[in-house]
Amino acid sequence: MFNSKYEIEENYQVFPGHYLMAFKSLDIARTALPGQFLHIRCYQGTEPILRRPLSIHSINKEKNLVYILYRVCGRGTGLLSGMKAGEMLDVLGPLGNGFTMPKNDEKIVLMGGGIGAAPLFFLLEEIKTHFDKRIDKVSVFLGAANSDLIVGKEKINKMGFSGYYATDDGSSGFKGTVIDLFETIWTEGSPDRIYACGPSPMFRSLAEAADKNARIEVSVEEHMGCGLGVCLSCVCKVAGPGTSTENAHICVDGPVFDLRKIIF
Amino acid sequence: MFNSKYEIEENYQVFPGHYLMAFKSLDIARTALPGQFLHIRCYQGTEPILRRPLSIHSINKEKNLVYILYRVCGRGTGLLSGMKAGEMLDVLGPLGNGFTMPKNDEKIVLMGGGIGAAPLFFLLEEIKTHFDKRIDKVSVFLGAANSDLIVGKEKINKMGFSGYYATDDGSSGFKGTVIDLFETIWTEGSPDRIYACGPSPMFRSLAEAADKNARIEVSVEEHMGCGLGVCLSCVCKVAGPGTSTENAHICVDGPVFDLRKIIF
Amino acid sequence: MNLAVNIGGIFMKNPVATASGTFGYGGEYADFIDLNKLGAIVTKGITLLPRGGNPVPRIVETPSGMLNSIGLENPGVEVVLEKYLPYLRGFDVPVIINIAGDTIDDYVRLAATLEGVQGVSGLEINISCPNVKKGGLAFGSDPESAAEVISEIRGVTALPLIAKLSPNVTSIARVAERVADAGADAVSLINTLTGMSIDIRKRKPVLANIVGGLSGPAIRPVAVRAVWQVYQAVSIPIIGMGGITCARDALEFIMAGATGVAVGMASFVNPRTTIEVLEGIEAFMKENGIEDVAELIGSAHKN
Amino acid sequence: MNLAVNIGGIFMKNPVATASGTFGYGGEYADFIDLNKLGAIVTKGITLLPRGGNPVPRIVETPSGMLNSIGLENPGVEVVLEKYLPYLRGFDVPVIINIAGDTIDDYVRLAATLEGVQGVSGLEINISCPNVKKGGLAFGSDPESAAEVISEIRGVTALPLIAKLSPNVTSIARVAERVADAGADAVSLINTLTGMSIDIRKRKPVLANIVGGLSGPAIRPVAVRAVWQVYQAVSIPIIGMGGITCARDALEFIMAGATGVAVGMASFVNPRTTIEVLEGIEAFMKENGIEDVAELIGSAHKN
Ligand SMILES: Cc1cc2nc3c(=O)[nH]c(=O)nc-3n(C[C@H](O)[C@H](O)[C@H](O)COP(=O)(O)OP(=O)(O)OC[C@H]3O[C@@H](n4cnc5c(N)ncnc54)[C@H](O)[C@@H]3O)c2cc1C
Ligand SMILES: Cc1cc2nc3c(=O)[nH]c(=O)nc-3n(C[C@H](O)[C@H](O)[C@H](O)COP(=O)(O)OP(=O)(O)OC[C@H]3O[C@@H](n4cnc5c(N)ncnc54)[C@H](O)[C@@H]3O)c2cc1C
Ligand SMILES: Cc1cc2nc3c(=O)[nH]c(=O)nc-3n(C[C@H](O)[C@H](O)[C@H](O)COP(=O)(O)O)c2cc1C
Ligand SMILES: Cc1cc2nc3c(=O)[nH]c(=O)nc-3n(C[C@H](O)[C@H](O)[C@H](O)COP(=O)(O)O)c2cc1C
Ligand code: FES
Ligand code: FES
Repeated sequence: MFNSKYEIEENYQVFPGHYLMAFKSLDIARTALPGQFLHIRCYQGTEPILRRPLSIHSINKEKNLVYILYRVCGRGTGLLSGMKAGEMLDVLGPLGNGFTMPKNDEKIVLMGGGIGAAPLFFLLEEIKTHFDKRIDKVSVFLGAANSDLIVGKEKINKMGFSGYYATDDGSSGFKGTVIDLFETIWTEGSPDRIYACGPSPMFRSLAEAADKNARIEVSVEEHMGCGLGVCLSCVCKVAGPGTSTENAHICVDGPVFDLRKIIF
Repeated sequence: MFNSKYEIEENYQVFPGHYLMAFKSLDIARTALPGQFLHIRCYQGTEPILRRPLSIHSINKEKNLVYILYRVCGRGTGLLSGMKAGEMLDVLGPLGNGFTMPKNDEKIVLMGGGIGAAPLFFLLEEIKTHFDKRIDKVSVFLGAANSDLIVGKEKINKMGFSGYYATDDGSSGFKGTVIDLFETIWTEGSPDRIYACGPSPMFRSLAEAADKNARIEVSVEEHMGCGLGVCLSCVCKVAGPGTSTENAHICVDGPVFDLRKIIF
Repeated sequence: MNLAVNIGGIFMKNPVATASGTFGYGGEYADFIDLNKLGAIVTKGITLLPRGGNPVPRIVETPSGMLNSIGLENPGVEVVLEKYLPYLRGFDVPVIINIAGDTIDDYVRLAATLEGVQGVSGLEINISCPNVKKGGLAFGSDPESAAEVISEIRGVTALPLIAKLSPNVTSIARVAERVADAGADAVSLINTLTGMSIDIRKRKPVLANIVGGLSGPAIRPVAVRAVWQVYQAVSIPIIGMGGITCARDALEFIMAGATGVAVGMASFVNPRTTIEVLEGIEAFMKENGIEDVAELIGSAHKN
Repeated sequence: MNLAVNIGGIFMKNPVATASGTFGYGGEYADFIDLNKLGAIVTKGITLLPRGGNPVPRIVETPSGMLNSIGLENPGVEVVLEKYLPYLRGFDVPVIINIAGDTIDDYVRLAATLEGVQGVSGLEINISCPNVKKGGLAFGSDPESAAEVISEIRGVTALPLIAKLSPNVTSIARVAERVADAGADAVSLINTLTGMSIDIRKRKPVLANIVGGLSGPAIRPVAVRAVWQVYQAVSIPIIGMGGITCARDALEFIMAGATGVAVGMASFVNPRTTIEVLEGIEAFMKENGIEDVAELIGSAHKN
């Protein structure tokens, strides 16, 4: 876990309202795992004061570049989008627990809703590195409001994964949610493992749609203070021993959880 | 009086810790008078929240450029110094009452301490425009901590005024305060009119050093909220009718005052 | 679309007022906005006799806010009536005079002087100024003495009375209840929080008056909470203020229970804040299909 | 150069402590700073039995600050003693346990449990938490009940007692006086200001708990003022906190009268804040030729 300032390499709009930023960090590039996140200070003054949690989108290990892909939706991400190459970025991370890696023979589905898809690419990179022979067992389902907002279609193709796309308005691919698309395409059997990132309603539908035997790992969001398990702001209820429930803290126990354990 | 956003034309460090910024404003270039000031928003968020009062340093009437010369000493001026050409600057102004212009035959002294000299240049420009024939009657005395920090020496020469310089450390010109220098140089008679800008201890020495008959106009500083006479924060005591004293509000009744009327 | 509201008998064409002490006597902002568009103008606090206020420095900036210790500088009621009120009468906007005193008698005499004066639509009773030695906050920090001030003023005037409450108390709801009982037609809240700032180089307080009143976005969460609590405690209308900089902020107050809102120090930063708040509220109502601003008042209590 | 201070019997090698609830149980920040350099570690507030705390959302950012409504989530005193205290005993830093309860009896039993436990240097009595229905602020908002809690605890323990005071009162100085009379060895202030924030799109409070506690730079002027007033009212030492982000901020508190300072939410933003505050105080003392930090405590009262 590091807290340091790293030089921004590039930062530009990839599609309307969404930016891709790369910064140079040997620390993070060498140690981060897919699904982990960074806690980023968007301004050196006191307003806005809190750091912003953003997933690691991708890592270029040769160049020690760490990528984040973010949607501008408030003051923090607004300030972030104004930062230029050469400026220094104050990053705390990598934080939390990432995805567990698939076992050799598993049929795998990755599922992303909107900007939620951001962290899946780092996972795809790792899967490609370690399971290059079996990437035909991997399917990627992405959904977005419209075709402009689908994240990384080309990259998925280039990496050799099969991608399936849904849009709310039907402007590209399937018209409907990514879960609808999944149910339409995946008619036989069940994937062994599903990785999903997106808004929580998506997780609820997924819990219903998916086969009971599939292991489902989801990345959960909640407002965060410290990112270190200190402030206790980022609680999510999970199943405890027996029938009990307990508090998990998303920043340290997550953000990735076994969907079946989360109590909505 | 205007409140608008104007495009920054340039903004660069002129000497250590001091910046010169120009922005394009027909409104202000056409209406401002020497000694007036601008109330500038250095940040669009809420921290820092207040505007910063800064004098008009110079105006290029052909190009409608307004110049400010400022010392970086806190958060507001720090943010200002980071602004780039092409960005928009939120300016309220021109505000306050400026200097009264000299009469035709008067012997004139302009006196500036440190960054306090900033507004004197706009005054020199106006004097040059309207009294070009008599600029030999004008003497400019500037003081600063060291030779690096003397404002606009070259400009004074180029405009054809006689300049005299003092530094606290003697690194250039006279060693001592600008008032000491003035007393050393100006041994015979009295100037008819003195314009002075600088810290208030300088005004006190000046009140003692100068001849009783000289009219002395000084530009006074105080922390400001509104700049419009509303918040009543920028009070300075002045002589009222008879022996009474009353509150003047620097932002609307000043910043330029007759030194003899100020009650310290 | 209806934006008009009634603040204890003061008819406002929209909920947006100015906060006392941050809008002078109105004319100062006429270069930037059309005063006729305002819901109400609340003047700087005035006293019976002229006051010079506190020594400088009187303000200091703080994180997302500022402290002020003006100390009620004002030319006194006579000058205000002669010099400023005639100008304000030229506009079609209710004028609310903010009054302060050292003693209950001061308040009563001021209220009596203002009773029946043409162009005065209501009085805002400042029992919450942290910057004067006597009166002010001393009255506002105890529910009983607050009620006493209001009921004495009630005795001499039929003008709508708005009690301006301080957040520097254990229970602002309790103070609100007591002033409502005592005859206040409305309450306005919050006045500033008592605060201070120290110049570490000089090792002394920045403000000559040592303490001052904290205003600005920094205090908004405290102000919204105060409105929320007072809305649950009393049924008279509330004017909400404290850190409003835009329509979003104002809507927080309205949803918490404010019938009117007042823009304070934000006018110093952006002289058009009042009008932009108003336009933003209208835009919000349009977007959300809201016909009457009354539907929004206190709506956060229902969800 | 002497930085050591004595907070009511707790010997601190420097004035810089952590604020309860913003530093966990210490270990969380050990990756970033050397815990041995701290003046004291104050733990998250603990209760007799484990508590789950409030529903989410539990925090929301506000201008230059944040609201929290954690609601004293903690694993209970037993787990803290077994799981976290042994780790903290490994450092040469006084550990102050922050305790809270619903009833006076809860406080007394907690204090009795902690009495004589190795590695516990003192207790901070949280009578100022705005986020729990019972106890907490209910005790702290009345000088008499605050005093009662302290005197009952005093009866069962010889540990240094620090009463943590709330700013949500009419007179914090009065509460300080009464807890000092009741046997508190020191006071810490301020806890958070009660505030709230409304989501205008959903038209409901952002926090599930409706209200929360405001912390951060936004409240610093209120906190410095509270320290100033309490310093004039009592002679026991004060730990000052509220919006400290750097040495300059900490020095404001010290000059206002605080013997110790605590860094709260700033640690979330910059995990090294405590150490940077300490280093900055040292640098300030060196620059100004100050031999003992005691020379600075309350120095703004003298100028
Ligand atoms: C583990 C994790 C990973 C994330 N990864 C990404 C990512 O890769 N790309 C991306 O675009 N977004 C991601 N998000 C969401 C992102 O954190 C928010 O969009 C961002 O914090 C909004 O900040 P803002 O200043 O622009 O908005 P504002 O509305 O101004 O933020 C105000 C406050 O609310 C918090 N907040 C607002 N929305 C969210 C949210 N959805 N989740 C958590 N806190 C929020 C902010 O952090 C801040 O404290 C992630 C969130 C979490 C918890
Ligand atoms: C009429 C007038 C004209 C001025 N002209 C110039 C100029 O031409 N060039 C220049 O460099 N400076 C000028 N100053 C001073 C300038 O306003 C301050 O240096 C500036 O406000 C400091 O802001 P900051 O954010 O950098 O400092 P901070 O210390 O962060 O400011 C904190 C607060 O204190 C106020 N403040 C701090 N110093 C001063 C000061 N000396 N006067 C008034 N308010 C202050 C700020 O405005 C702000 O509200 C002028 C001041 C006045 C009143
Ligand atoms: C400079 C200044 C002067 C003020 N003068 C008065 C006053 O005379 N009477 C009064 O009742 N409130 C006065 N106030 C308080 C405001 O009316 C308002 O209650 C407070 O500033 C909170 O609103 P804001 O955060 O939007 O500024 C003053 C506030 C400021 C900043
Ligand atoms: C997330 C959070 C949790 C807190 N928990 C506690 C607590 O358990 N007990 C307590 O006495 N104070 C608690 N506090 C209050 C802090 O200790 C401190 O008094 C307050 O935050 C002001 O300091 P700051 O502005 O530096 O954060 C908490 C504050 C925050 C932000
Ligand atoms: S963000 Fe602080 S505990 Fe998770
Ligand atoms: S700055 Fe507000 S009255 Fe002068």
